[in-house]
Amino acid sequence: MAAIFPPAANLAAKLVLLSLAGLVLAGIGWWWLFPRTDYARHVDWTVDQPVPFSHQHHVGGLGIDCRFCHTTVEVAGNAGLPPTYTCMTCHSQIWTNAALLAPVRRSLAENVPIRWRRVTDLPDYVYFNHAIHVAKGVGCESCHGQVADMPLMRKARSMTMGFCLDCHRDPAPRLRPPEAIFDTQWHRTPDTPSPAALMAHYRVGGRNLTDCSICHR
Amino acid sequence: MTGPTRDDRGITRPRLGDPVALSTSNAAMTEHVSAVPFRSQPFARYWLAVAPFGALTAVLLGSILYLFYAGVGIWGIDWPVVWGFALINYVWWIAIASGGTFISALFYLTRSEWRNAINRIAETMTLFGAVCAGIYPILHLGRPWFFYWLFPYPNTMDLYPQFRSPLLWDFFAILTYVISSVLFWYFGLLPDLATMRDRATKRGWQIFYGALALGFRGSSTQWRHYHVTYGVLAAIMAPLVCSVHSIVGLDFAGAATPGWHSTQFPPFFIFGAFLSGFATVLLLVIALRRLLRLQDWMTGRHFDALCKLLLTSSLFVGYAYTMDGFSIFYGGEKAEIVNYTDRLFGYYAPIYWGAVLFNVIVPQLLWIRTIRVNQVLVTLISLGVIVGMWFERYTIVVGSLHRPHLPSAWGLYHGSLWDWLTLMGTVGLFVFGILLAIRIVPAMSMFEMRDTLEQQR
Amino acid sequence: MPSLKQWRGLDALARDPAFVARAEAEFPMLAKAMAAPTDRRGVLRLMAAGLALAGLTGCDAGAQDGILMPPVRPASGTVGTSGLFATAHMAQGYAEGVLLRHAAGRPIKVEGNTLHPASLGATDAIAQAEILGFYDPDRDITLRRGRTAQSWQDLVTALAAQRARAEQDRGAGLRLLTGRITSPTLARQIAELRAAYPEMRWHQWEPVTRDAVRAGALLAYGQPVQVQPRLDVADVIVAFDGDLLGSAPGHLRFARDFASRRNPTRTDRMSRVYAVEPAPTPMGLVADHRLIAGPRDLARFVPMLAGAVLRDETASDAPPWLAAMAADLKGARGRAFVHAGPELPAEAHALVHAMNEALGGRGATYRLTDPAEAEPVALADSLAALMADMQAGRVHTLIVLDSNPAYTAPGFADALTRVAFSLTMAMAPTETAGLTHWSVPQRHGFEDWSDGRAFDGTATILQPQAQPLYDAISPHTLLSLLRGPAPVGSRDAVRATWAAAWGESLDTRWHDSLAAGLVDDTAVPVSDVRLRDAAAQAIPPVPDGDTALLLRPDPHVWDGRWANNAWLQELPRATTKLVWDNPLLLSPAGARALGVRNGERVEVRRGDAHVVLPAWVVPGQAPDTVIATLGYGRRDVGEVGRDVGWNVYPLTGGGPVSLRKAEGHDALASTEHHDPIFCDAGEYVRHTDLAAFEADPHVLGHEPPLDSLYRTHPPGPAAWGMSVDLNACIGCNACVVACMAENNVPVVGKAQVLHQREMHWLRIDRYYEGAPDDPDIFLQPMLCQHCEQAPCEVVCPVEATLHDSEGLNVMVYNRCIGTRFCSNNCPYKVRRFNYFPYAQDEHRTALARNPEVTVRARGVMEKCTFCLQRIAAARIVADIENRPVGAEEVVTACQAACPTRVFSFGNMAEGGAVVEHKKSPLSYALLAEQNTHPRLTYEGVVRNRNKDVGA
Amino acid sequence: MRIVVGAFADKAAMQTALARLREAGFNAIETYTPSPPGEGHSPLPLVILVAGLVGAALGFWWQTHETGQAYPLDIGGRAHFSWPAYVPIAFEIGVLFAITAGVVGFFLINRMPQLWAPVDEAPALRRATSDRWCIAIHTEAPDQARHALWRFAALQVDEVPA
Repeated sequence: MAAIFPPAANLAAKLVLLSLAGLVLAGIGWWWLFPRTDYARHVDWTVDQPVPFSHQHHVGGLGIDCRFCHTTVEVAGNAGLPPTYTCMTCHSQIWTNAALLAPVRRSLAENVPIRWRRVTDLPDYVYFNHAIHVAKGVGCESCHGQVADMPLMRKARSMTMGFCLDCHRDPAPRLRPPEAIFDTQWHRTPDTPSPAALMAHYRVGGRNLTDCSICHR
Repeated sequence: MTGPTRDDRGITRPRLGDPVALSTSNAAMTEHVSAVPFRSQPFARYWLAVAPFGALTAVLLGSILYLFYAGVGIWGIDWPVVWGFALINYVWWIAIASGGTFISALFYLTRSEWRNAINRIAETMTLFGAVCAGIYPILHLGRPWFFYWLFPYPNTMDLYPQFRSPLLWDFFAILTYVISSVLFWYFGLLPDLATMRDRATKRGWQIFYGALALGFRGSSTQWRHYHVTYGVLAAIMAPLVCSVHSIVGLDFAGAATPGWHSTQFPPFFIFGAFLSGFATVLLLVIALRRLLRLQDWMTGRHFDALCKLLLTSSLFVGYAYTMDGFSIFYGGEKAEIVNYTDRLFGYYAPIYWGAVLFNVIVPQLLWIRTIRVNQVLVTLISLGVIVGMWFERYTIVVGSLHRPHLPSAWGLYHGSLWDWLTLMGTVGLFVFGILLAIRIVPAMSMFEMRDTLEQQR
Repeated sequence: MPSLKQWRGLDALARDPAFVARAEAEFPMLAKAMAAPTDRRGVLRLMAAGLALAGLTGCDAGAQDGILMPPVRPASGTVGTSGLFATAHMAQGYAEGVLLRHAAGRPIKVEGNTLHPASLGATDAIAQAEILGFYDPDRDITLRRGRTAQSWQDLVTALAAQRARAEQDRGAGLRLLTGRITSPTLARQIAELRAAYPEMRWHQWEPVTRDAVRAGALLAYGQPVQVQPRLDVADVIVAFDGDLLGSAPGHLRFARDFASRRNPTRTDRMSRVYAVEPAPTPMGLVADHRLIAGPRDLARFVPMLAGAVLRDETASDAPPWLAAMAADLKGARGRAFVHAGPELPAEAHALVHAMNEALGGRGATYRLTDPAEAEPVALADSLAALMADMQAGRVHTLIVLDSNPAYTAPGFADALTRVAFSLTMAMAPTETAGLTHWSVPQRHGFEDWSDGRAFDGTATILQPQAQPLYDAISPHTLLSLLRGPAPVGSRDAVRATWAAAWGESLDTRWHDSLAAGLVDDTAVPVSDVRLRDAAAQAIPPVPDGDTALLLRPDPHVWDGRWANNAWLQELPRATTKLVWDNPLLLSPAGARALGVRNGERVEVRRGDAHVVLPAWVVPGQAPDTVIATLGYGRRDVGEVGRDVGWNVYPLTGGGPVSLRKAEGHDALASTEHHDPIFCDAGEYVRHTDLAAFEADPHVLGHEPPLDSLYRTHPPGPAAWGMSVDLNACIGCNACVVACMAENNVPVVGKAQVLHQREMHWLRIDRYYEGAPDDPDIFLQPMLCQHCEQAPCEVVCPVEATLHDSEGLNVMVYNRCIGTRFCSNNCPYKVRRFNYFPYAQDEHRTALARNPEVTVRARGVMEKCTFCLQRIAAARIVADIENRPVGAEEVVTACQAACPTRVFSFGNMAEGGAVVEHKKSPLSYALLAEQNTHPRLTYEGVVRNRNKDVGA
Repeated sequence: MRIVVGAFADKAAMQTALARLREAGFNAIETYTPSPPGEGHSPLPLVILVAGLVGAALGFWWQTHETGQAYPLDIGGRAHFSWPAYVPIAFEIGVLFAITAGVVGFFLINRMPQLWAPVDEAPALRRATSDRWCIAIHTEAPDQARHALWRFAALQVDEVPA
């Protein structure tokens, strides 16, 4: 009547226990890390639109200012998108028969809006306001990335709550001079006013920006 | 010392003055106890007993799925009584579970000799009681799929739970309590698993018990560490269960609601845990003693000891009720007095007086020695206590909530069909779990029993 | 599936595929708006039956239906910001000026128009709920003849035939039935029709006729005349069953003037109000002396008082208080005002006119003007004449415009069978539209051009706020089709009317009156008619029979016109707190006599009509009076109003009334979930007498401020606080509906209210004090107190509710997991829970929501946030302009809607009205001993008692 | 190297045999008994204590960090550092660490899981967990050990390779 288990059982038992412990730790690790990966946040995912509009060409190449199309960025909560009428100001003159622009022409003809798809999106319960950010020295590039060299719009930032909180806790280093707000190529140079000077200029800091009532209601 | 008196069907009736163990041979005890799991039917008509409770467990599963699908609205809770059966059952189950830990940990420290026969049943009861209690904090959430926000894991929102909330203390208390109970139960089981491994004949059982025993073979070094560690673990489990049940009490005492706002809730809940724990252990001991023929080792001595403890804890609870009334009138706050008088004479008064009757008055019968060993009466008293404790939790939760400060917000509450189905479901889960456990795990701690038998000789 | 039978089963129907298919056929617009989101989510929920799947639905990003911009930029303003556009809300034919706030190009909220004389910036509950009526999916009714749908061309040809017939017999067979008309354009079009067809008759009918008021004026002055009281001037006011603060035309303005004299700290001389009435009315709730008198007693008391005031007679069987009241009136000569409600007989009105003239009030406490209606006529006689013609077969063509006589007038239905061509124009399904040959959908007031005059005659031009939601036409177009072949658009009709009045300055004045929301100097002139001496000798008839049955319109559903409005159906009535039903209201003594408890059925029999409906006990109602509420029991209405309550219109008309206890019981939903409690209300609504107040101003607010263990003061740049003046609250519920409209608060339906799960963020608590038969009644608006040491925040395990640095108790809906401990720990019980996905199951399209406020999901707690969306908008504007938020810059929805300025809210860091009101000696914090340091404080009630009067 | 295993009927017999074996000079002796042979000391209580204290300290620090530095929020006007509220959770985490350390420590110190040991091959050991009290002697001269055990009334003696 030999022993119940073979000698190899020792190693097997240790392996099983270690793998169990490893599995649990891996699970916790995945649950903690995966949501903050770029993959999970769809960062750098290009969203296909009804019309492949190229910012690189229009902003980088032609130098059109953001506010030409996104008209309400300085006065309203949403930045707004251009009505088809704005596109057709030029495209009624040039590329008038391009197959690529057929949806634009059809939209104006049939008075049916173009269904653009959102790229940098926040959940519905977050009430982001463009006007106050632009007024307080936050540039478009801070959240939308280098739009000037994006052939097709892609999501540049993770847009997690942590991303917003990092800036709301310490806005100074992320501010930029008023003239550089809409310049996506801007970066800080030695003669750029110091963060403290910018904070004073924009008079930021009178309010606790990490209150929940700032973004949620 | 009178020998074991068996009546015609070989069932030993508990007698006053019984020794801790009637038959004192090690081998017979080990043979009898370890044989139970190997039999396909631990007792006659075993599967017939398991079937109804299995069905109730299925009912529980069904009502949980429907709850997640339709929302908490299917229960009877409304406004202002936003807590109902979920909290009543949660406190009721955790009290039953805590009672088990008192017996297996507290009375190990006091070296009570009658403890070794019933501590395995008590710990198994703790396990399944904690499971039944543990599901309720998640079920009663409005959005149960976000329960993990209670855990302080570093998330993308940079948000952590709010540590001043009694509910969060509750989350950690239950988490710790379930893990500790499982570890303490498993740790106490190691030597018996080794025995089962060695006595198993079929290869399947050998591998199963062998794997679980993790190579315990009773060597002196193993025993040396085991004995010390078990003692220290028991020494930690006793204050742990007191803290867990105090925190459950703080769930209510931490609020400013009239009726909850009193500092005596933590000890009051621990008295409640004593009472419902001993009552449930008594019920299980009476049942399993008869079904698994363990009369030789669960004798009148155990009945006597447990009934005395039941009596003392019911006196504790009685004291707590009077202190409840006294502190409210002594405090003199108008809303509290209105709430309390309504509890005594209002809509839910019968439930309050039912609680007082079953928890305090009926157990006084146990002063009479002969009743303490009369199995039928002890069963009835224990059942009464269990139902009485449920009534008490009903008055604490619903009785206080339906009379808030402002009369404009007064309202009533009635349990809905789904409340009762979930409650019956958890009772089914509890008994179904215990019936399965005695099928796998020896119902009595053999190695501790050997010490007791040795002292008995 | 849970028994969500809130809308008579709509919810279960909405998910049932057969219903969606049928909806497509019958209501194309509704199916599209309702089916898409519910269907997808409905399928997801069915699929997500398991625990795991329930988790997944929680985190899907939700179908993104993309960003849509109008192809051509809209002319007015940017799409992003919200603008205010003026129009008017038509109630009983009179206009109340309102401004509509727009978001993303569509109207979402009704606000008062400060310039309009009938509004002064306030609105009532019905005006606030009108936005839900505008988006009501049941308005999508098709133009049909009998059961078959028709095209507009069919209507034009059918009307052409009727026009030809009318031209031959000079309109002998043509009858036009409308509601009360004040619209100058409709008046002009009807006058042109009468000119063209002299034999045509124009009848007007409103179930709440107010004929007694007109008859009283005829008796007193020989011609119909309108009384416009100035309650801010009157020192002593006597109201016999008065509805000045309730539903009389112009009640908002009267309430504002009335309240200005009720708070002793804000007026140098507090007014004294006597209310003599059979049942609690808004005037009675705030009166200093509320004296109970049934209709028989009123008919005796008015001549007694007249005798005492006019001829110093003292009647033998006068009640104890009458002499003191007469003395008080005579003592305040030139500053006294007596008012008689519309239900009193004409002779009583004549006597009241005589008293007012004798007391020298004319020109001081009230003005007499010509009536504002286009053609003031006795409505009951007008309808009787029409029905007589119909029975006699003299009517060939009947046009019913914006009236529902088949439901409100017994006997009209069978009279209708004798009419060859009958047509009804209505905004939503009505009983009359069901019976007439033609049913023509009418455009809603917010999507069409029209005009109307307020109670004092001031005209308002109604401009459309949005493109018409459903396929419908305007009443002006219909009348133009009767006049000529070419349909005239509503805008052209209205411009034609005002072009005649303004001549060449049409465009400028048109634009100015649209912007201001009123046409200046169009008020009716003061009339200089003299009182006839017959008025003083009038003897009001004393009704016989021991029990008097009063048929009163419901304060919110009115005569049944708004039965399909969910907000109004679920609005707790001021005293009974009933929702969704109209039981028979009995006095405690009456109920004891019948041996009836709340909800037990009673059979009311008058003549051959009998109705069986449950009873409800109302403390403070006259013992011999029984009140049945009109406006319920409608069959042919939208999905919301069908089969709600019991139709008591058959009981109209004379004849003795008999009551009998019937067997059976009905479950009646009330937001007061227990029998009325007669406790010492003083602890919650602190009240005292003017004499005690003058002796010691701090008699009410006498607690010293509690010191605190913790750092108490939130350090933010603003400090939001509110003060509620309990002297001014008349229980009109406008604030409750305004809060529901502004914050997307869902309606839960009768079944869930019976289950005690209503969702109102703001409730008006009503406390009784004294004996059940004649209690003192106190009202207290109860909303989140925004405590600085909030008990709810300490117990939330996930920080879903916490304090921001500006003193607001913030509720973060997306963080809440629904443990509900916060509701347990709130001593004020102001938190509400979404037991079911109420917002999603509501009978309402997503268009009708306020986009600035999160729509809460199932399992989330919600509460008043002091209109955080308005605070955030003001904060952003102020931050951009680098200045602190002004003291009065933010106005909460309840504060804006309240006619009597009960709520004053603001940034206390910058001073403003809130700081003054909080310093008032009457100011106190509710349940202060809970040490919660609430940011909302109340001003206690002061009653100006007359020591000679007993009660 | 051989292992000689002797099984005795009860505890007393085993203990007398042990004493005499030690007198006879055998030292590498291990006993296998169905219940704890006697008291003994072990470092595990110290491990448990340390683990408990570390757990409690970690719990307390973690809560202080999260409410104080990570995301300071104004909860009901209470102070950011509300230490009385941290005590229950700190205690719970301490207990959790202690009990886990105790059980895991026991397995580590006994180098379990050791499902097989050379001594398992002896058939006598199969009853060591039920009613036999066994003594195992590691010796180079197995027959001397075998004779000694027989002499001290062992019921059954087996020999297995080490």
